[in-house]
Amino acid sequence: MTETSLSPADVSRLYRSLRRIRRFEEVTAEIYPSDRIKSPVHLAIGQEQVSAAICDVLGAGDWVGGSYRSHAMYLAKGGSMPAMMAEMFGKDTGCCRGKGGSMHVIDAAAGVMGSSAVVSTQIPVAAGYALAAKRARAGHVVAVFFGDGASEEGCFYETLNFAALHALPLLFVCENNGYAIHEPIARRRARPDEICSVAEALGVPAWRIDDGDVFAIRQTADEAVRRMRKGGGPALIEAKVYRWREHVGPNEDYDQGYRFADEVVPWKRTDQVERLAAMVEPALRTRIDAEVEAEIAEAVRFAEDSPIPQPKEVWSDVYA
Amino acid sequence: MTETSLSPADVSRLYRSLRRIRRFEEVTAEIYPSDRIKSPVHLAIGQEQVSAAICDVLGAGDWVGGSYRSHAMYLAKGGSMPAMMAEMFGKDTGCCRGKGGSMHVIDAAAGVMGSSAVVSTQIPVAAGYALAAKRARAGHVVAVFFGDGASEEGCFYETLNFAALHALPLLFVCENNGYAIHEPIARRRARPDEICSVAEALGVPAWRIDDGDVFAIRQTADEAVRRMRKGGGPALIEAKVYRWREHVGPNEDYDQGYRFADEVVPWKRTDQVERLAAMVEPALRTRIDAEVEAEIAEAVRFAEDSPIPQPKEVWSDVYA
Amino acid sequence: MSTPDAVRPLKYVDALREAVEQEMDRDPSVFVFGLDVDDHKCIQGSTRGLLQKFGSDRVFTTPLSEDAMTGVAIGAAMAGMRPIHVHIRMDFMLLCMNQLVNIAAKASYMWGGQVKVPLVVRSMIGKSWGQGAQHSQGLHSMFMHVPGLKVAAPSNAHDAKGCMIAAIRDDNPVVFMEHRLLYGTETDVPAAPFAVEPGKARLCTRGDDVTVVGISNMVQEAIRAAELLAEAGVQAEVIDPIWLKPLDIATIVESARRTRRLLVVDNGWEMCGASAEIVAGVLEAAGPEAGIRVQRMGFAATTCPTSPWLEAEFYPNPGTIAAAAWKLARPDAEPWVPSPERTRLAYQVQFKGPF
Amino acid sequence: MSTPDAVRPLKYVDALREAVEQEMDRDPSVFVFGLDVDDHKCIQGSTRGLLQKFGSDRVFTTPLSEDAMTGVAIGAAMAGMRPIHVHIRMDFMLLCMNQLVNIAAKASYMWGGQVKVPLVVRSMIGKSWGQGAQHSQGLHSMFMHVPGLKVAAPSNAHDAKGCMIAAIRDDNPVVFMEHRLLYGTETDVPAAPFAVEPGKARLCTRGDDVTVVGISNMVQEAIRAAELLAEAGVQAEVIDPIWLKPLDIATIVESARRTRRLLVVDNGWEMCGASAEIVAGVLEAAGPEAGIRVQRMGFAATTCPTSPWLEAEFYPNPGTIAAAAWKLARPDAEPWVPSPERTRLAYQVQFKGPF
Ligand SMILES: Cc1ncc(C[n+]2csc(CCOP(=O)(O)OP(=O)(O)O)c2C)c(N)n1
Ligand SMILES: Cc1ncc(C[n+]2csc(CCOP(=O)(O)OP(=O)(O)O)c2C)c(N)n1
Ligand SMILES: [Mg+2]
Ligand SMILES: [Mg+2]
Repeated sequence: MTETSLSPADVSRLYRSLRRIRRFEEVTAEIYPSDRIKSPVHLAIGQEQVSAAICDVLGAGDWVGGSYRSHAMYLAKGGSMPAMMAEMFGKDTGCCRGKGGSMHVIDAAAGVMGSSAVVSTQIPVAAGYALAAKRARAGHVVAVFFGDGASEEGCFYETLNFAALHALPLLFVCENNGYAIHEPIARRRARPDEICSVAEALGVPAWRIDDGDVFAIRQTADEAVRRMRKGGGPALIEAKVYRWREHVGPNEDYDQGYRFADEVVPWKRTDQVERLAAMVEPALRTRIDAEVEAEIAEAVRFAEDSPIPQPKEVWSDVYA
Repeated sequence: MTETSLSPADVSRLYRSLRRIRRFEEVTAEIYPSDRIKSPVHLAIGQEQVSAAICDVLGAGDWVGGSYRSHAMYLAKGGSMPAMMAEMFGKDTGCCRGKGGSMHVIDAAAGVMGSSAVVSTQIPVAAGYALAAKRARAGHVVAVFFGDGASEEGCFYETLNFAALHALPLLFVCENNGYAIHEPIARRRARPDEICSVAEALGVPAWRIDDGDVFAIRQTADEAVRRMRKGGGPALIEAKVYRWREHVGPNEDYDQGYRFADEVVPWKRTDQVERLAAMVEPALRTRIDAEVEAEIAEAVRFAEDSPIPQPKEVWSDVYA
Repeated sequence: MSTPDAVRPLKYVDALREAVEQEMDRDPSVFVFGLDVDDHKCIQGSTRGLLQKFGSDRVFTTPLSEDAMTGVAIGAAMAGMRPIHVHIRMDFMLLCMNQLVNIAAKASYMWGGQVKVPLVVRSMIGKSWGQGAQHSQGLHSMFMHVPGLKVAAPSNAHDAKGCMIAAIRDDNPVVFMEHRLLYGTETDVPAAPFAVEPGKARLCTRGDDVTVVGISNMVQEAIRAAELLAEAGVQAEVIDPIWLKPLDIATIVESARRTRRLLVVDNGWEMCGASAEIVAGVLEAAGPEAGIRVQRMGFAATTCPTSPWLEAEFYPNPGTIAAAAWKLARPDAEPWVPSPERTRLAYQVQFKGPF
Repeated sequence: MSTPDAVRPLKYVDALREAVEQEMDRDPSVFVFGLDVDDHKCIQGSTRGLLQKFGSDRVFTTPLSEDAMTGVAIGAAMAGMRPIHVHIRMDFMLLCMNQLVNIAAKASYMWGGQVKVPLVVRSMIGKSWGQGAQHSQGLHSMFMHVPGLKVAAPSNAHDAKGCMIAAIRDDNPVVFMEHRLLYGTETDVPAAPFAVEPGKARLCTRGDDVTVVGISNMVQEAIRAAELLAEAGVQAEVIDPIWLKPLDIATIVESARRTRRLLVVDNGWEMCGASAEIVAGVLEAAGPEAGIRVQRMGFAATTCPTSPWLEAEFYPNPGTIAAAAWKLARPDAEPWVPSPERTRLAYQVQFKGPF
């Protein structure tokens, strides 16, 4: 883990972001067995730092896109928490009005372009946003989040080449948690450690952060995004992380035999939520924690109290 | 150009292969304006050495696959010349019985797995043959030929990874002529010179031969294939070449503005057909040339004399 | 020990598994691959035990590369193997349309009969608990459209086993469509290997008032609808085509000629769907003199929503099927709708997500 | 200088080009990309001059990466641009089915109306001179099947321009299907921009004996068939749906009710095809009391062969269309087949490959 030169305000902002995501997902997992959320949930608990760090260097006018595992990205980029909770409850007030569920979150006003459940499909779509951003010449950038598994799909490579060719302001963010569902990367990739080399060979400068350090990720992203805003073209960040819960659903799954609990130990020891918590002045931390809890409780209340969609709404928005 | 340690017999065999392909395509181009060949022809004139060299190190039980531009591969691997000519004439005796034309040549008995006109589609299909070859444990290998353009399709990368992961006996052969139709590689690829690096990053050892030297290509293939037969896994050869004629059709097209005649000059100067002709003992050369002409004339005669398919044949072979 | 002709109740998922195991036993060229076929969840149990029994050369996962993996399957098939390529959702087959349509379907033909492609592509359709837009599509009509492909859509455990064995033995590419909600359903299934070949539709119920064709799990919902209709005095003849391509249209024509009413209930969209094909095929064959009134039902002409309240509007169900069949059979009577509690299917009550 | 309401004969290819040029003039967010749109052949001329006029930011080629490029088009569209993505063959769209069906078609719906995808996907169908298996497919029914997409299939220069302008202005993904053999055909086309919106089929000829629906270039072949039929005393009403999705079925129903015979001639396969949809849609709406006899024609249920002698069996042509229409209209008369020389189409005589 690196030292950080960030100001206390920066650190506490990052801490709030991490804590919000962690607690939102923990609460989601608690609610889950009640069956009020009839949606497959893919939790990012343990790997929140990637979204928190990357989105910390993005602003209004920048966009993010991702996969079915996008609660973290959505919240970090400023997506509405009540709207996402209501979406998971299938309510009319949900961010997709009950048509997307947990896997398809969007908040266009906040620059969340929408997440997609077919692995890696948002990678080229994000490149399309980046093309539009480049043409608009306002210095905006796009970040697209995807897993190690997504890096095996053809369109990932195709998009790297295109983004490099057109010097698009696109940050590829590979959240490498070492598994695609239950399959370890070594069963899927001949050179598991060479995702960055592939990107470089296709013309996209790439950096890997191995230890999940939120400051290192943020620092790397900050430099890449600054360069990008000036027309420097795409970059890729591969952040090694670890998924603490099962692939889909609210539980742990170390008893399932495909991985063992000792794998998570080093990651829990360096949990970035705890790490940053310890860096924040205690009174402030207490206040942030309380605010986060209140916000989540309010989001849950909003979701519960919201009306269900009218039957006729099945017919709306098929066409724009 | 390298010196060769090949025996005179080897050289004359390679010469015959080169000459056969060159003359077959020249004759095809001559026939073309007569409209007896109602099929788009993609000639390999100028780039025959890749097929000739690679197939020279392959044998019975090995397979090759390729694109719409596959006359060279087909002939070099021992595909029946009359059957291919008859196919271009749309006759019932054609290698596809008139259902494939020039773009879909096949000769299963000779190990030509069939060529496909959708760019890069045969790359993973060849990997399937290689998987079968690996399971059969008889030391057979598969070579798949494709262009620089094909290396931009997602399934190329996907196949590299899979072939490396399973150590498949698959030789990727990229015939890099610098153009996809009329688009130069620099308009399509951010790092035009890094096709080999991409392969390496995905786990496939790769070699580039820049000067079209048939011996260098053969030597590289020979080593790769020997290793492969012993379970050494896939390899990639990128051979730079130049297409002398237009993308599709029988003519030259240096007057079209997308490229200029001086580009071809160095390639014509090092024409491998001429080069090897000069290395073959004159009497033998005369004999080879005469045999080649006779074989081609016979193939044309066969094609012309063959019956046209019966109308009912439109219904055959939809299902096996 | 079961005797060769023993029959026992078996779940759909186990019938699939058993078929594959028996064929792998019989023929060493059969192998199974695809994302996650070898993990502990075993494609919801449908590949359970295969890795242990046959080893990782014949049962293995892949990178996330559906397009190339389909090409690999095709090549291996052309080279003499008999691959079973598995997709946990049919939606992901959209990534391999090029290989399936441009190569697999055409290989035998465009290469003049020199090769064949004995390939099975297994795919599962998801439903409910938030499967939504990209995890619930029944895309069979796209494959039915293409000459050179075959399509199986078994609706019960017996046919799941029999169709799977027929598909594996078939020398052509077969798109094999399963439905997640059928996995837990049981029927009697012979223990010995047997094939349910293409070309023969099944009459599930007999009736003279209306012909109802169901596709995939809609067969089960149509049978439930027929029960409700019977209580209301309408006798519905439910037909399960089992194989969608080749399609046994003759059996449907025969039934529809008799009932003079045809309702086709698909697990997919109507436009250019299997329901359009069946309606068109029947009326083309029977002509106007047969006087057949027709109706199609299928997914709402929308994307699939995730909210359960919206999803309820998206799918046909025994209630809406029964109501539509009633209207066809009794055009002049008052409309009739069975009570909502009666229309719930057993498997819908049992099932709980996520999956 | 042409006045705004000037009409002049224009080729289909030039009508396409003009529509795009006018829309690019009007709206700076429109751009054109795809393999080879900017080379000297300009997609057979249909993008000629655009690069010179609008520059390489708005007219550019791509790597051979149809899947990702479709994603790029979708993203750019969601971000507010109006891309026109060009494929020189419809067959290559099989590489982008995932993006088109799983994202483009569903974006507006699954993301709750927060985004829209104003995208045009141009694609050309090839025919003859050895195009064969992988360069000749009309895959429109696959796209018609999917809610959220629109499909245009203009059969003449006028509609090519009008549909293209409507498609570019549409806020939804439009699959735009062109036919290579139509490129050289001329009709009168207004010089000013105008839109041929979805939802209104065209009556090409009037007749009371039989309704013939043609799709894409089959409209032209059906019109030729109607001429031959007229000489034999049968009056055919040829209908061009122009837009296939949304489809104006009402106009076809109206005509078929009157003629009581419906022949649908598609430039694609029949099974689950546009012809199945039109037949099913008409008979569902009209009911058995309308007494309509129906027939579908389309590609032979095979892969497309390359040999001209086989290809002649693969496609409907004015002769086979006329013979089928005759049989529908005169079921009790002797079969009639126009003489082969009379059935050749003007464009088939002119055309010479390769292309
Ligand atoms: C194209 C496609 N293939 C398969 C799946 C099924 N699937 C869902 S998640 C997943 C694993 C993805 O792994 P990774 O990209 O590493 O993301 P992670 O879940 O680890 O965050 C798979 C195979 C899918 N959704 N889409
Ligand atoms: C998937 C696909 N996209 C586009 C085309 C149209 N096309 C035919 S050949 C070609 C260029 C291929 O270039 P390359 O791979 O370098 O092969 P070369 O022709 O130079 O031998 C293109 C784009 C196609 N046939 N298939
Ligand atoms: Mg992962
Ligand atoms: Mg090339």
